[in-house]
Amino acid sequence: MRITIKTIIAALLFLLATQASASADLADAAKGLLSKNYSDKILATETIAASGDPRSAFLLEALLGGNLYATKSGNRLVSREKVSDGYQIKDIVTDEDLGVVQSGDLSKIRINNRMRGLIKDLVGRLTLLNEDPALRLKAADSVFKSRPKEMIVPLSDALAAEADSSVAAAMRRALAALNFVHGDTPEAQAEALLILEEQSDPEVKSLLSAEANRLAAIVNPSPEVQEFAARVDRALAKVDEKLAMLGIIENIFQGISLGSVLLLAAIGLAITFGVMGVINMAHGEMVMIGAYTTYVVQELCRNFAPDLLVYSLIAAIPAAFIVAGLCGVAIERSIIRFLYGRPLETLLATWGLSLILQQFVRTIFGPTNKEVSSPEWLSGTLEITGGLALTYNRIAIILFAAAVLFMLLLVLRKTSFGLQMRAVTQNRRMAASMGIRTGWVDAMTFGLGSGVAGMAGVALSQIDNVSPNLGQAYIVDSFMVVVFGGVGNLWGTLVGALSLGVTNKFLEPYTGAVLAKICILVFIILFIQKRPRGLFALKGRAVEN
Amino acid sequence: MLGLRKVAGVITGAAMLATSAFGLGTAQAADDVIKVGVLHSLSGTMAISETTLKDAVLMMVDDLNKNGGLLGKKVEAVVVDPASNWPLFAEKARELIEVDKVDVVFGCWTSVSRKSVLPVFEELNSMLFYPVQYEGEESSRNVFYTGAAPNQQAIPAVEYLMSEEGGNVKRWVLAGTDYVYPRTTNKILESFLKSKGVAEEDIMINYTPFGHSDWQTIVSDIKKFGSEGKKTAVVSTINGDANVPFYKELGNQGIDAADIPVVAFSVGEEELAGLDTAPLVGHLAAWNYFMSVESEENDAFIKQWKAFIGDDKRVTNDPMEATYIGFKMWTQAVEQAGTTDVDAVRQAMYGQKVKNLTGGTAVMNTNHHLSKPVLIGEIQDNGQIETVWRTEDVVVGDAWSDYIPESAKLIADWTYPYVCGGCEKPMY
Amino acid sequence: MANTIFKTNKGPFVSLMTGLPGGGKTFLGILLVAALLVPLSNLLLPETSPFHVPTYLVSLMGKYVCFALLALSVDLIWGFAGILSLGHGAFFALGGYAMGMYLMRQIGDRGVYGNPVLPDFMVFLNWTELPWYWYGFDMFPFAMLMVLLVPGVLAFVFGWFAFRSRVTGVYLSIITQAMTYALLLAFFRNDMGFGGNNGLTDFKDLLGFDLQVTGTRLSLFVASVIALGLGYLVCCFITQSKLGRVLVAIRDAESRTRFSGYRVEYYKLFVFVVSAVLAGIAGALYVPQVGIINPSEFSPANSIEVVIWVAVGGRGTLWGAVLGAFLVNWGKSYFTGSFPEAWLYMLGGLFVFTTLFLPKGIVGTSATWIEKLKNRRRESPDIGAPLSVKEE
Amino acid sequence: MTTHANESSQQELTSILYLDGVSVSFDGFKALNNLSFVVEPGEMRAIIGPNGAGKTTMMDVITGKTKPDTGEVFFKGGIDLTKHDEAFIANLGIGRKFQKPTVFESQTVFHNLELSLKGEKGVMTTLFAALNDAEVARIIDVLGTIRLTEKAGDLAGNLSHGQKQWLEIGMLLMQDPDLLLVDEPVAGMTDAETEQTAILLREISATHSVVVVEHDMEFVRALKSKVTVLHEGSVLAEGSLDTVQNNQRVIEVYLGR
Repeated sequence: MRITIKTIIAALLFLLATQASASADLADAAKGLLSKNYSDKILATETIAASGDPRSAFLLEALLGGNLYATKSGNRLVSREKVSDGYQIKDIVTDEDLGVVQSGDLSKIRINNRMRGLIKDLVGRLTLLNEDPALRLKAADSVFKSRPKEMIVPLSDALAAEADSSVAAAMRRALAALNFVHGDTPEAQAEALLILEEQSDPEVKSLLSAEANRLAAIVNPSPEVQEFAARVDRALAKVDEKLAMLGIIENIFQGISLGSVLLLAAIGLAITFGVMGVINMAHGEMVMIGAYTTYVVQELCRNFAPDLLVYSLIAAIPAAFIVAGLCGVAIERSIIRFLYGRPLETLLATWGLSLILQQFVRTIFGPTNKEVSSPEWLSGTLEITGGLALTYNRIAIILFAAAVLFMLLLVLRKTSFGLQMRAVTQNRRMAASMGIRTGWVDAMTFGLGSGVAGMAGVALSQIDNVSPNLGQAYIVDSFMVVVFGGVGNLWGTLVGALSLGVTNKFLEPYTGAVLAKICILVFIILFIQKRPRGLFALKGRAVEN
Repeated sequence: MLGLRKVAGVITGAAMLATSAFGLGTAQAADDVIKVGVLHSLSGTMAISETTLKDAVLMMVDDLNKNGGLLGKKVEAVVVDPASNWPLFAEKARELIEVDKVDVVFGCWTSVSRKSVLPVFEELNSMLFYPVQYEGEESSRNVFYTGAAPNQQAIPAVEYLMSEEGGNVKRWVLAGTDYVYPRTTNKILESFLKSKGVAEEDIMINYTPFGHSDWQTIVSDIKKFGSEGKKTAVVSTINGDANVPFYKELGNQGIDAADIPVVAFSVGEEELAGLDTAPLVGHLAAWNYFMSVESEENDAFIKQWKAFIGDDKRVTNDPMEATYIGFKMWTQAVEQAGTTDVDAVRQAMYGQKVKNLTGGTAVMNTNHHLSKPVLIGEIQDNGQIETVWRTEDVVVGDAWSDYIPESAKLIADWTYPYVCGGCEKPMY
Repeated sequence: MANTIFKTNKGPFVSLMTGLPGGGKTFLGILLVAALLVPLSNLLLPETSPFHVPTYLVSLMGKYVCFALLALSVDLIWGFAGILSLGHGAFFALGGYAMGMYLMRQIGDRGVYGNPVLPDFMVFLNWTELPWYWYGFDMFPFAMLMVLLVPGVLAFVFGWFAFRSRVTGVYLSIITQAMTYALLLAFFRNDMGFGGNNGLTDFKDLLGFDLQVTGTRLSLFVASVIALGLGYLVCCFITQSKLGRVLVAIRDAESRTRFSGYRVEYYKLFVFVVSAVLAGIAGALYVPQVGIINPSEFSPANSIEVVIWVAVGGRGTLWGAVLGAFLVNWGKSYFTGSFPEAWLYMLGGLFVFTTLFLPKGIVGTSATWIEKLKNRRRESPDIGAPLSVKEE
Repeated sequence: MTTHANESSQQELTSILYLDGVSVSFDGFKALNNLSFVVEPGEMRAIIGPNGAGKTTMMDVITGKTKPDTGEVFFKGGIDLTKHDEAFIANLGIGRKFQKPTVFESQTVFHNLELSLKGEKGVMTTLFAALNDAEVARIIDVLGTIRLTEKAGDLAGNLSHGQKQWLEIGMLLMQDPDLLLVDEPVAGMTDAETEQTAILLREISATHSVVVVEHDMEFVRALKSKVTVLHEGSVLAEGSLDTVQNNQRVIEVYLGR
């Protein structure tokens, strides 16, 4: 293995240095990919990379991206593109157009992890000078991770030519790592160290600590070595400090993100339970209905408007609101309205209802999980620095939760419906005598709470199972958040959700996930002793009645 | 004394009601019917996995009846719903055996449900086919285990990852749900890894509760653990519902299979059907069956399943194959024994052979575990798992692991001279 | 007229001797007959007889009886003192675990690994010695003491804090739920030393009697029925005493009761602890009959279900709670067997129906009807009627 | 200053109830603002004041339901009520009738009175409690006083509004308190009932100290007692009803807004 990689690298260097095309028969080498045996395929991959043919990078990209097929008839290697009546295929080596075939006529060339890693590495090195800065960045990172000594020269050249500052930074880091590991002179190493100690990356940390360990193990070190070891230790401490800092930031982010999930799950309950006093055990099922609505919207898009699939999630938000909201209105009109003033009976009725709804969804959609895919714009991470990467979908959930809360506050504070709603909850009889249709307001309020729960379902479909049990997983937590924050207070729900989320995430590294949750529950129990009506409780006589 | 007469009246009424309501009147076992009990949760947390197996049994019963039944009799499936409630499993098992007088039961998924029904089957000397991969450390006279034992899943998977082919993994994260199957598997793996020279600090063990949904911290810990220079892999024994959020988080945090591969023992096609697998391509699973394996038997099975369920998108998975093999073996054993009598069928089960859906032949051993091939596959973007490695031959399922000192000395063999599920020397 | 009223308050013992609340005697009679007839019918009648009670049904009934005792304990606090506990399953489960630990120790060296002291799951997790909290559970009297003490002490500590801080209504319900949820998570942990998710299982015998033998089952059934009867009497004793009236007073007008000079928190605490102990006893009897105790008994859903049994039967009517427990569980057994795909609709529908059309539960609502009929016949009110339930 | 201090200690010793500079606020709203007044033993005192004057909050403070932010409340000379809870204060001998008649609706009139009996109220005592003849006699006596003998066996919930008010007063009497706090006893009563209630309270005041909070001026007049006017949490005026009604500031507060 060692030897073959070295051979390729030698070949690559040759390729990079001369930019000339070698003469090895690429098509011949590629035939090896048709084998069922992964060892054969790896050999073929290496040969392809070593061929020096300009098309080799293209071929490897196709292989990595899963767009390399063998025709069943002639065993030719082709790439394909979907067209209206099948797949347009092109010979991968000659780029010759081979017409349109059906998917059954092609079999995919499969690769395994080992090949994937190998190809990435090879492609990475081939793309150090690519036009696309994103690819260059990937290439620099790839070199940084594998650190082959032979890449020092090409990397320096690439760095010299690099215009993009972020790519240049990545290249500088990779070069520093290379120099640090393979540096011939102490001066080169020391210089590399200066760059490395500014990084905040666990890889750099492991690199430095490995070196520190190596130096510490030297028997009778010379003064120079001692001094160098001290410098490495200092650099390590510096990186460590930065990593610790980033760790805290990451923790806070994760806490806020967990808090946002809790907030989304609880906010509908803050209305149906907090404002209306219905102990709504079917709240979780409203969330579930929202998630299934997302699934249905996505399936409809997939089948009727595949181009719009990326936007299906956005379309699902109002859809989920409406579907869950209508369910809520129906529930309120048929059951809840007979139970006002009897909060504990609403608990029983809604519990029964939640059983029915779960089974209903199970009957319609089946008991298994449903796939709700994440659009491209929600996947991946936002890399702040080396050691800190925030995932887009979590960021989106935080923003979404904030938006939902804001809209809800707006509806409650600024619309006439919000005014009527508050009037009805504060003094039903008075509101009725002033001409407010209290029945209508009740139905709408419950519908609003359920609809908001439905919107939460859209967000949860991105991070959790879409299954009939989805709601059950969140109901207890939701109640904890609402009660902890103070019943009937949206700000309380916000503060409650965020503080529980952040506390949980700070406990988790020390206690593990389970104990952290237990601690949170015990904390809530104790907290309620201190403030029997939650964080943001109203004080005074009015509360008692 | 008005009271007493009233009481007597109420009691008589209640007794009549109970008798009729519990269906005791219908308990006379019709001689022309063979009854098969199906004990899988159709509601509650486990319904998501178990309902499929109920349908699989129904499909095979249906198929058997179409082909003339068994011993010339019609086969009837008796389905009950133990509702993911463990004591209810025991109650329903008793009901199936005592009231419905079933001849055999196919059922259970979780270890705790099996533990719950075990005394019932032993007391009433009935027969249970258990189709799910499990922790081992058990061999009951009344249970046939058609899922994988740890040595048929975990060890080959780790060996594969340690090999050149699998990526030369040096560091290991053992992540699991906190219950007995992951605990056992990880215990076995830990001792196996140490025997292969893996250092203590290169093994990270992490347990999470059932249905854990916030994986941010753990996934970023794994990411950090994996970025410390050595090639790292995650061995996941995360169970059920918790997998979807786990994989979603993996995908979102950009953990690439080429950097840190995750090999799972509880994730099959069914679980993947609830996921967008594009970001997961290359992560691994170890099973005895993959839907993607091309063989005549498998193609027929898939076709039959899709037709039965009426959904072209439904997938098949390993516990379904285990159910299939168990059911086939049982029908063969009944035919061989010429009766559904539990003791006779049990004797006929030993050495019973059924063709695997993935090729080769499964054999029932005298320790009530199967010999089956082990397959390791990589997740594809279409939700399928493509085989990348398989054992040359079948692997014999071990009831007692060799890597746990207390159990290494135990032997399960239900034939003469041992006749026991766990003893150090022969009974006779 | 007035004179009859003045004679009713001769202390709880006299009340209990002279009159049980509506239907109480009939109820105790049914229990007595069941405790006698079921074993006799099981042992003496041939299997073909329509009146033969199969062993299967005996265990099932035994289980229901334990649930009934649990329902009774919830009714005592909810129906009479207005404390809605959504975490009573926790006390039931703790009682069950105490019994389970005794049964585990009884296995001795008959476990799969043959360790005479450690239960199998500990051997398997590499534990070398018994944790301290398992000491003593090999002794039956000690284990029985723990069955009473563990739930009782937990209820005392929890109630001491909650009632003194005047946590009431929904807030109390939610923190009881938090309590049982926290315990659920804790018992799931294998590191806790209670067998994790699998819990305690594979029991062999109780006081030397094989648990799988019909005789033991019948004895357990009879023991459960007796426990239910005694539990009922204890509840009657409490509710018929002046203390019972104080509890109802607390339920209906807590402030008024305080201003009448009653330390409401102590009363609540007393009845909460009694109720928790009853629940613990129910759990202890339940475990040997079903053969397993596992953390899922702690799940909040289970506790909510108990409340539903009480509501269906009739809150505030003691034997109504028992009836509710029987009906709902019988329904569950029957429907899960006969309509496995549709039983959740039926169960859910039953709950919705009960709350909408039988707000006082089956017993409460029928009592109201009977009352109305009586009133139509003679125009005088009757003070023996069940207490009407007022909402908080 | 010294005279004031002497005066206070004097009042502390002889008065049945003495509020000294009591203030309570809820979320910034001052319900009571440096409120001080004295009730002498055997006195009947009427307290009037517009809505929000702090009448009910004052009762809450005396009975231990609300803890004051500042100030002290003394009972029978030296007992500081702010340090005790409702039940303790009730057993000390302060009875309270709520604004809205609050009785135990699902129990009979007889049981309502029985529950209010003066005596040991520990949990165990209550559990084993039985009525003796003297106690029954006492209940019958009070039933007569509150004119509910015929209704003894009825559920309290089935009583008319006025009867509930009486029952609640009867429950106070059962406690045999030294001081009765009565909050709007005639709200919602017919004229005849109001008149009867006034007579009832006057009867009671013969043997107990009574503080009545009331809006109904006719009723206050019928009580023939000293009147304290509260406004915005402190005492505005004090004296006979006629004096108070002619007080310029009182007229402003009641009419001038």
